[in-house]
Amino acid sequence: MSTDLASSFFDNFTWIGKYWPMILGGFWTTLQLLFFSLLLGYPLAILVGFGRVSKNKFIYGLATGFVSVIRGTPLLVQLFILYFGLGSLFPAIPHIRQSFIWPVLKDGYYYVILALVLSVGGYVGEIMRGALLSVPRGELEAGRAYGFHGFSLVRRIWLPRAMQAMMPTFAGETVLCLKSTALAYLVSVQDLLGQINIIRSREAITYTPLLVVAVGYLLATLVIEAVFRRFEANFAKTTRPA
Amino acid sequence: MAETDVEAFWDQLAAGWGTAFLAGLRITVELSIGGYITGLLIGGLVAWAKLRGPRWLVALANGYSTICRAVPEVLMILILYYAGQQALNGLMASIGFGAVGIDGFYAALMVLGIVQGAYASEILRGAVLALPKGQIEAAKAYGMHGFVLFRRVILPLMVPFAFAGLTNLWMSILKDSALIFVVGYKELISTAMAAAGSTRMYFSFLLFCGAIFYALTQFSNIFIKLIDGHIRRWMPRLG
Amino acid sequence: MPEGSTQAAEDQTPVVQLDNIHKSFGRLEVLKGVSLTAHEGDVTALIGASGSGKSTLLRCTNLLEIPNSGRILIGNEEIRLKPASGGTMAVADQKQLQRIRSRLGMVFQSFNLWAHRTVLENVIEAPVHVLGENKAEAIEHAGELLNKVGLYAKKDTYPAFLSGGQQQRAAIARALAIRPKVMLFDEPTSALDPELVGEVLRVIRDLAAEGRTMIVVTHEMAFARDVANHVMYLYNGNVEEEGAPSKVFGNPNSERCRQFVTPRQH
Amino acid sequence: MPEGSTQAAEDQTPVVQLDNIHKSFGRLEVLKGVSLTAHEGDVTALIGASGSGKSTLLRCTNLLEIPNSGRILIGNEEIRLKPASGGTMAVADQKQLQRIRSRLGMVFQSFNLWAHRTVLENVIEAPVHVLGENKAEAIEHAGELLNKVGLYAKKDTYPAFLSGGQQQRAAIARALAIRPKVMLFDEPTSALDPELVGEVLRVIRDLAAEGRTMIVVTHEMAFARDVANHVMYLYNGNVEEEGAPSKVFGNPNSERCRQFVTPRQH
Amino acid sequence: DTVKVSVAAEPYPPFASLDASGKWVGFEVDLANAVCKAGKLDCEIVATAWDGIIPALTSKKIDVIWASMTITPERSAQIAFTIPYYNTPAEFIANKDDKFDFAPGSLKGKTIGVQTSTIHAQYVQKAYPDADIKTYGTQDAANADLAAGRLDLVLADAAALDDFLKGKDGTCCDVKTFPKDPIFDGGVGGGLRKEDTDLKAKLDEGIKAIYASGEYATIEKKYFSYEVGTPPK
Ligand SMILES: Nc1ncnc2c1ncn2[C@@H]1O[C@H](COP(=O)(O)OP(=O)(O)OP(=O)(O)O)[C@@H](O)[C@H]1O
Ligand SMILES: Nc1ncnc2c1ncn2[C@@H]1O[C@H](COP(=O)(O)OP(=O)(O)OP(=O)(O)O)[C@@H](O)[C@H]1O
Ligand SMILES: [Mg+2]
Ligand SMILES: [Mg+2]
Repeated sequence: MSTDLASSFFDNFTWIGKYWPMILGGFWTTLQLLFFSLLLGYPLAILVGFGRVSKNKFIYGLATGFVSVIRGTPLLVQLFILYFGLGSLFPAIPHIRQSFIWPVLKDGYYYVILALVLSVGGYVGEIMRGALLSVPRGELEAGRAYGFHGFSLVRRIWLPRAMQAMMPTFAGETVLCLKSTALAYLVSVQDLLGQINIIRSREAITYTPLLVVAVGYLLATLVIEAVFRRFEANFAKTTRPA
Repeated sequence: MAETDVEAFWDQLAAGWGTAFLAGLRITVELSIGGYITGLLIGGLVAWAKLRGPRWLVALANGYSTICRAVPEVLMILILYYAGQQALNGLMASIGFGAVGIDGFYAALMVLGIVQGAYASEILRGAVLALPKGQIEAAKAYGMHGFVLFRRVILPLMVPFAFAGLTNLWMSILKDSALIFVVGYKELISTAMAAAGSTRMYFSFLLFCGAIFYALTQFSNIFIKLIDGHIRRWMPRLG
Repeated sequence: MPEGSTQAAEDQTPVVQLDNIHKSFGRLEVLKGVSLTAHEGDVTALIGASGSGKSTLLRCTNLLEIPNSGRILIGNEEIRLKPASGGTMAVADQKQLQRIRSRLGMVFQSFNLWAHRTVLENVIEAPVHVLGENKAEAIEHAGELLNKVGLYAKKDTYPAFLSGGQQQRAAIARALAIRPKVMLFDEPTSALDPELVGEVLRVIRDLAAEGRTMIVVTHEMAFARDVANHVMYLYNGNVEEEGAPSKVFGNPNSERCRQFVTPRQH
Repeated sequence: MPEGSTQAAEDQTPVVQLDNIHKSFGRLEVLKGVSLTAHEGDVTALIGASGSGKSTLLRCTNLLEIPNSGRILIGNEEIRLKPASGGTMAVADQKQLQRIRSRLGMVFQSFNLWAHRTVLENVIEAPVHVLGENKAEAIEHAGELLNKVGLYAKKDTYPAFLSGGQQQRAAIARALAIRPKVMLFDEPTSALDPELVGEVLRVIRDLAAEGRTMIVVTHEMAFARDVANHVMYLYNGNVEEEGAPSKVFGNPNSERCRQFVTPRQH
Repeated sequence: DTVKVSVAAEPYPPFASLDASGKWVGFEVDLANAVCKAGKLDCEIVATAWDGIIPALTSKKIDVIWASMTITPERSAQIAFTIPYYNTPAEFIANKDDKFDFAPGSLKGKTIGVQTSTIHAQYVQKAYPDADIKTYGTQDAANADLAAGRLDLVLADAAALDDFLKGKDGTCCDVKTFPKDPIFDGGVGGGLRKEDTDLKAKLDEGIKAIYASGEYATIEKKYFSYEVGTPPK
């Protein structure tokens, strides 16, 4: 019985020989999506976080509305609205198909990145808010008392201090983003999971292709965690163990 | 034309898709709550293991959260539900009993709980690391320890640090509950996709689905705001 | 101490001038119209019971608390305030405030060192990033200051690893690093042993000699008597007694003040 | 103060006994073999320069810092320690430690009030949740203590909204609330004005009269001289001088100690 | 006992889709019922997510996959298939004004849309490696992108394109003829566990029977205006 299970579980791995270029291509796409989403998403998150603690009513309202929509609706719905909704408005613009931005506007790839950037902005932005509020008031006051204000207060004291507090959640949010890239196949961008799903249904095998996905994601996760561990260790040296 | 679209959409809802959405809503909510609570319990234990456990347990806990965060949920549910079922079938057959079914709902709940637990453990661990050390020392100095120390001092102090991360988790489990589709249950998103596919009214049904989720999270937000205000009552407002 | 200096200085423009400051927290009225004038080189001691509003007054001076009413002048310049909702006020010109603040050194009662920076980094932070000083020079200056407060050996330590007195000394070095025109001290010696108290008071006296103006909240009556040339006794949000130390300590009008400043046998 | 009490008490078993305590942080050796014995009703003052290890010694007493070597006895009971990795030690019996700790009241140098509880809640926390006292009684007792330190009016305030002195008084009330056998004070009067210093010292003296044992880190030489019956001068991780106040202040063997305790003219 | 015949839970009209009351309807559903009746099988129609459909089969949660699964050599290595129960031609559709050269290796730079994991996707990748191939999760998404001008061509099942071309969005486009390839001859069959040879025999019987009785033609007419099945030899 156990051999039976094992054999059906590890259907077989022979398909890898045939498909490895597809798999690597998909993985590369996944990594690209992740990279650009983070590159633009984290800065957006910082802005959103500060917007959420802003005393300016307009900025606060804007940030709050943004966070509430992004966190309040499924990423899938957001992606569809961007791609099929927003995206289908463009072809109506005259001459746009001949213009140089058409390749960008018609490519699902950029819509996935846009959706993920907004998503990271919303979710991490809200964590940012909590971290900003947890910075001891006295240290901010000391900053103000010495003439830090506005951007300099943020850059030198408030932000680095808040970043420390949210350090341990970064890795998790980044991995969440990694897994969210898997929605890309819906708008015809073939990421790792997309390619694997093609293989799975073409070969009628279930588990081993998914194991390959798991290994791919695991490798990426290990790298992500290792990177953030280093940041965290840097942070740990400023505090005493309890 | 837009009018007829809207009318057609309402006709579809009235024709039965409305009921389907209600059923989907119920599954989404039940599964999310169940998975979230399971996740918090697992996350709490694992966070504790990471912070206080012996070295081997720390390694184990780290391995758990790395793997469970990295592996796609769909693989876990396939393994737990189908491969697990297969193993169980074999086992029952070998000891001479008939097949026993694994319930898809609880399998999905477990998978969500296990994945959420991995994220929650990191959030909770981070919150503990950010605690003001002096106040914990004070509690220890007065003889507090173990659960009392945790409940009376550590927990209330760490909640402000963990809160945003934990509400994020709640928001995402509401949507991740779509996972249960693989084992034959239709929650909100898969109901919307089914309705969209069957009626070809993609946009209307997806927007409708988005609206329901939005209502759901706004409803959650009422509670989140209340709790947030309560846990921040002892912090002076930023000047 | 030259007690006459207060007289002599009357003619010059005051460096710090607080005029009829009122401040409430919710329904609790903490300051009920306090005025204070300090000229160049003046050392003003604020004394009074716990909770009498000393820290609040000091914090109003650099607008960490915004008074409900009253005027604040630093140098010759009035900090522009504008009315805000609910009977409060708000800063009208942030630029002006920053410029003024960057020359007011403050030592907090609870130190408030930046936990994410080492002692040295705490000290050079404002000079380099607010005043735009050259980093190498700032480090050199910081080294001198840390030597002065006896903390050079701990310069690469994070605040969480310092003893109470060490934190306080780091906070003092940080305040001195911006070469402030006016120093605001909130109990600068509370965590220090007598030897260090002596050190710090000597620093303060040197600063006074250099013409720096200082406002010091203190519980050290000996300090108030010996170093300050002006003493204010706050009681319940009002100035109950003020004047030269000889008067406040030797011959106060207020019975309450007399009781407060009379040395007690422990 | 009955200086002879130290002598008389020699026959009884000591309440606190620290034996050859060593403590290092990394490569920094902070305590280099310190011993301390206190009998019932003894008030021991720890004095010494900033960074000399006073707080660390106090924190070793209730095992907030675990010494690298040495023995700690409270009452007649030795706190069981076991060797741990890297030449350090670990607590062997957590139960025992909790039991002992719950009768050691500690006032921290930085107060460490629980930020999420009001003043009153801070005070009743340990009695109710560690000692299992009845809540109503605990509240009554807390009320008395808060009256004693003059903080009853602030009983429903959260710590972040208190002045420095108010926080310190709340911390003292919290320590007293567990009716401790031994009180450990880390600079209990640093943030207080002279009037309150007097109050607090009176409280400490009353406690001593009730037979409570106290160890007090202090910078107030007057206090050490008048209230303590035993003074220890720490220098660089060693006990440089100890004995009755009359000896340490009047006729110390160590030149360094003499310099430290000699009142300076500010 | 009852045979669990599973369609894919993702709707694929007109083959299988969910009606508002939650019932599965469509060509394949009608066909399954007819085949079971003819094969004297007591069947129950269930739906399983495509992601889990093969594991569901191997773990015995279902007995037959009846989900427009094309018979291919690769799949036949894993599971057994009934004889084909339908086989629709593949068609390219594109903008009415556009003209194409469909010789193998051509279509360079053209953007072609296909549905993920179909025989069509496989074909374009092999036949037109220089084309820009986009794969979509659903056929509707590919069609929508053709209408929106993001695609030059769509290759799919004629049956699945029919609805689109008749609808208002499909007015832009028409069918382009291209040389037929034997790869499309496999047809669609029911998937089974390899050991269930009895069941396979009964289902094959049933399929043959409804072709013979004319019932197949009746059902076909209900959904299509042309033939989708070739009677078995
Ligand atoms: N957790 C720690 N890690 C590293 N070094 C520490 C730690 N705690 C204290 N120290 C160092 O140990 C020395 C003694 O500290 P301690 O707090 O005992 O001094 P203290 O005598 O109480 O001084 P003060 O009067 O300034 O409070 C100091 O040099 C301090 O920097
Ligand atoms: N942010 C605040 N919100 C509410 N009340 C406050 C706040 N800050 C201070 N208070 C109250 O204002 C009063 C004056 O506080 P302040 O800190 O000025 O006293 P202080 O004279 O410095 O006392 P101490 O000598 O104890 O430091 C106190 O009763 C305090 O509780
Ligand atoms: Mg104060
Ligand atoms: Mg100390």
